[in-house]
Amino acid sequence: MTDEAPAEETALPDEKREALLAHFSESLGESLVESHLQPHEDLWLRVTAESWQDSIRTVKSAGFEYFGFLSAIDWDIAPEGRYEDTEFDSGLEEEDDEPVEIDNSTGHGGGDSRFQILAQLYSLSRQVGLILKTDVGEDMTVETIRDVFPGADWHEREAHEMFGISFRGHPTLQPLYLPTEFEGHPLRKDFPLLARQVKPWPGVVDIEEIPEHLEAQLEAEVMAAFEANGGAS
Amino acid sequence: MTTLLALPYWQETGIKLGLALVVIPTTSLILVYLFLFKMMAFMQSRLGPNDTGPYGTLQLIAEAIKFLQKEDIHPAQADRRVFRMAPVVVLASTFLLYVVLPAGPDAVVEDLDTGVFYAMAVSSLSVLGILMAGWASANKYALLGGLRAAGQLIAYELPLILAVMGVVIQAETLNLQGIVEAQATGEIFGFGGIGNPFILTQFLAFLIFMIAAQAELTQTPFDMPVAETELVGGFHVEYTGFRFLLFFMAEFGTAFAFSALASVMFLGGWWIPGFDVDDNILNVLGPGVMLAKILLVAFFIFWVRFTYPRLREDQLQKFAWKVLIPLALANIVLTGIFKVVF
Amino acid sequence: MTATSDREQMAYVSSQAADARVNVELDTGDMTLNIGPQHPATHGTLRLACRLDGEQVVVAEPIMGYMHRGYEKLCEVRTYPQCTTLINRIDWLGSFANEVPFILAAERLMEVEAPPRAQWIRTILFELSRVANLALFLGDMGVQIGALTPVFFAFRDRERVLNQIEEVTGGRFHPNFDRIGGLKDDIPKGWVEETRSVMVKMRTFCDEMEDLLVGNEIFQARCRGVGVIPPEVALGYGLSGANLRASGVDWDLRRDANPGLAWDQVDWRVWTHPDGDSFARYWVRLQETREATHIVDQLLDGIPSGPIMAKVPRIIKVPAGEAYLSTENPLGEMGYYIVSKGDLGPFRVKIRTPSFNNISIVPWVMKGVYVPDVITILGSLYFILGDIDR
Amino acid sequence: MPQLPGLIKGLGVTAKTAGRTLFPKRGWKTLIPAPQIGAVTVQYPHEKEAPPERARGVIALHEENCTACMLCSRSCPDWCIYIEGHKVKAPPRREGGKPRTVNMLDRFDIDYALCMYCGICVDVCPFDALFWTPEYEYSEPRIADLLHDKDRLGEWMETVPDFLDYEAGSEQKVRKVPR
Repeated sequence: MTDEAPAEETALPDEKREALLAHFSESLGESLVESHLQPHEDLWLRVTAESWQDSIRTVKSAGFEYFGFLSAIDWDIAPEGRYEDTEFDSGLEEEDDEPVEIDNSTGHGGGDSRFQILAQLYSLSRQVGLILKTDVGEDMTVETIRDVFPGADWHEREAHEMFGISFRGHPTLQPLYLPTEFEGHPLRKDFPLLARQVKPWPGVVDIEEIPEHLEAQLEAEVMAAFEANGGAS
Repeated sequence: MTTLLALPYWQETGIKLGLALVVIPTTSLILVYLFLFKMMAFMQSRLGPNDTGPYGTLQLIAEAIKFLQKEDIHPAQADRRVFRMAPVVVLASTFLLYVVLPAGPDAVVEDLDTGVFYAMAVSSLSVLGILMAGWASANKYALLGGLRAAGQLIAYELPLILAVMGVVIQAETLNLQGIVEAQATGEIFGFGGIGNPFILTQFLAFLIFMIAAQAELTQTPFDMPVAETELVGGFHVEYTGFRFLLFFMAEFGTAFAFSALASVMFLGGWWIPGFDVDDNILNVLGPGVMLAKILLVAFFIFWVRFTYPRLREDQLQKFAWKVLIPLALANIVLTGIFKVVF
Repeated sequence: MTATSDREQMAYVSSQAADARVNVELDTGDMTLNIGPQHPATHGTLRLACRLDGEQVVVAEPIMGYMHRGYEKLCEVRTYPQCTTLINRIDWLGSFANEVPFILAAERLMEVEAPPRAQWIRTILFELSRVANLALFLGDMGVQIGALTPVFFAFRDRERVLNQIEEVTGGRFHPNFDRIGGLKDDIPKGWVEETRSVMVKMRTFCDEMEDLLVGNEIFQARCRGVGVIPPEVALGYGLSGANLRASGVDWDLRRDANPGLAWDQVDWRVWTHPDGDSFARYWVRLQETREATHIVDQLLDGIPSGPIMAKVPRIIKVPAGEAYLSTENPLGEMGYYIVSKGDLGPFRVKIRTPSFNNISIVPWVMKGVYVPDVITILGSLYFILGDIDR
Repeated sequence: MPQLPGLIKGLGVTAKTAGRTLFPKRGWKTLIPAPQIGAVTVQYPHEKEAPPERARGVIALHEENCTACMLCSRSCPDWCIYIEGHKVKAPPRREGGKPRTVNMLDRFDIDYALCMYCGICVDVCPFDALFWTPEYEYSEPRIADLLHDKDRLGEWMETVPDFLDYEAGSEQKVRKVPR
């Protein structure tokens, strides 16, 4: 099963999603910037920020009327890394002294801005999911899709407090989770995670080496004891 | 009626008072232990309290001591005087109920001629206390609970009284001893061996009485005034310590009293088939018989309590006004017709 | 009063202060009732700020965040195997089911597939956690509307299922048993037989619930027609799981988007109910619990033999890419959107939890209901705080 | 309006459960009430529940096997394992060999106040030095006492149960607990 089945599956063209992609490149027209199709898995569409609400409407009218979620991604590289030893980060076994390459890729469907909004929708009749993305420009504002999918209300509030993205037309963008006096946007990559900063990583400790000037002496002591015991340790 | 012991008035009163102070806490203790602790636990595959005393019998005493140790807290916004008075009013209504409950031909605190009327009247006093508690607590949950209680208790007072009317018509007396006597001397189609417990002729009235009593006692399915999962305790949400204990005692004391009323009016009271109605031995055996009957009735009350979900306030009112009261009225009419015919 | 902000917040505070004086000056306007954060009906720390007109709700606004643990941020600083420890604690009643979509999404990015035996055992444990989770709901719904006994039955019988889960995974609540590429361990000897007998008991439990609650006229009077959610509204709010199916939408990810688990190997059906009210939600969950026991029974018969772990490197690095994968968890659709940059840990994880969407419908559905119905609806929507707040 | 059947069925269920709890025995013994047997609850201080062998109660350390490789400490999601060690010279394995350099464990602490009982440390240990035991009675009034050092962790080794056999069809090998 592990050997043949996947090969067969990938060989099959994903007609359902390809037809969808063709349909949307037509109906979305110029709003569609880029798309990505992972056969038998998912379909990504990236639309322009200006047409965000209209694109969602178009997609909804094409049968995608089940709202999954709405969220955002910060594509920045976290300045603190993963708060751990860099040696461990790059793997324990490997010995590569090359500087860590900074990966500026922005995922499926690409993207030009630091922040991206994404929404996931289902079409129940086709049994297909779809992920729509859009770049968030410098003004950090996109249109709300609350009027199209009422369920997006809370998701937008969450994205607002976590990333600082504003949604034009959303009446109550008050925090959903965080206390009133909270400052900053926790899911941004430059927001420090205090829990990992107040304490050193226990894994960074190394085993204490034998001091060089004692090495020969200790070695001799051990060998003497070994021989005294008749070779049985 | 002859008195059992010829004592001066003050001595008799003293004995009765002392008896009442012992009996009422004991009765609620018995009910709580048997039903709330043990029966409920068994119905839920548990053991219930079993560490304090043999089989956990002393658990309630431990709880009472715990309640007495607690700090007496008033909410800051509370109307203090009313807040303090409320549990006493509720408990007073329970105490007053016990006055007329007969346990033998002479074993009764006060044998009032209008015993049934009196019992119904004082039992509705408790709503006043509950309303006071709900209002004075300055808590929205308590207020809602108190208002619910007021609406509910008044609505169910009617079917309760109307159900009792059937019994009164049949027994031709308002005196509770008289009702027992009427059942003892009654006959079923000429057979007088077991007397005529009114549950047979007044079964409908018995059902209505039990349902209304369930509502009067604010037991599930009619426990909206306390409703733990909605109002987190309703009118007594702000009470702690011994004030809460008073509410608690009143709740179960009243349950005991209503079970006693039901057994007096429908199950033949303290009378044992084969004895004369004023046989002196019944003063000794009567309380035992009464207790057995009370526990049987209480068993049903609590069985229902542990099984059913609760109704909604509007459904409860609808049920009272549209179902119970017409039924009770029909029962009175029927009883009247039969009384005239036979 | 820490969860909301700004001017509305202040208006809210002052209105509350006015309400507190209710017995000082008689005010006949609306009253604000805070249900929670400490309240028996909120399963933790959800808070509902209800404006009441008498006992009727004018507006109900859920306020949460009392349990926000920031798992999306925490996952970013952890490796993939470490993430499952956190993910266990999202929906703590059906923990194993939480791990599965995350692991499957990571496997999809790595293009690894677990061997069939692992997939079967995963499915069995998945359905067992569904039974354990929904059993508690079936009893708890009774408590919400005043019946004391059902919840004790639920705890009693759920314990048996949890014991079975613990016997395999070692954890009653937080199994942490799923690994990328398979499972941590195989099932111990004799477990299959025991599980079968537990499933029989769970079916008895379902029958008991049917007699105690579903057939009970008081229960029906309390639940029928209360909190009706029409299908199009349910879809717009992204409701999932039994809440969606109770509105008559025939959608189950186990059948419609099976990510490779063994559900397509057994014979079962998706239960729907046309009414969309609280009773329908209860009824659908009851049927689903029973169906899950049948699924487990069938799966136990046909566990394939073989390894339980595919070949994966010891240090797991997930290739760059994005994947969204969701499964039909006890509460509804739980999905993980994983963005990987080829690191040891995920770059970003978006956790799509069912309860978050399910509860977002509360302001809509609670307009004009009575206070007791608030509790019924909350109970029947069935949320878990960890699942809302994450 | 309530009708009888559903309500009465419900009463039947609770009554049946009460009967089963109170009279769990069969045959003529049915008449002897034995709620201790019928109830499903475990009366904790008097009787103890036996968790399954795989239960994750507390972690035991087999110190001889530990090489202070730091793997567990580094893979802990909570950063709650603290290891310190130093290198020492050990005699050669066989005659004529050279002395080896081995790691000596100085400190091995697990802070159970932080531990999330995920079991990753036990999983990653390549030398069979960490084991789960189902023991659960080690609560402390002081939170600092929940930090178990290597002696305390070593004491748990006695309680480690043997690994269970696998169900038919498994290809896993049953591991052995070093004693």
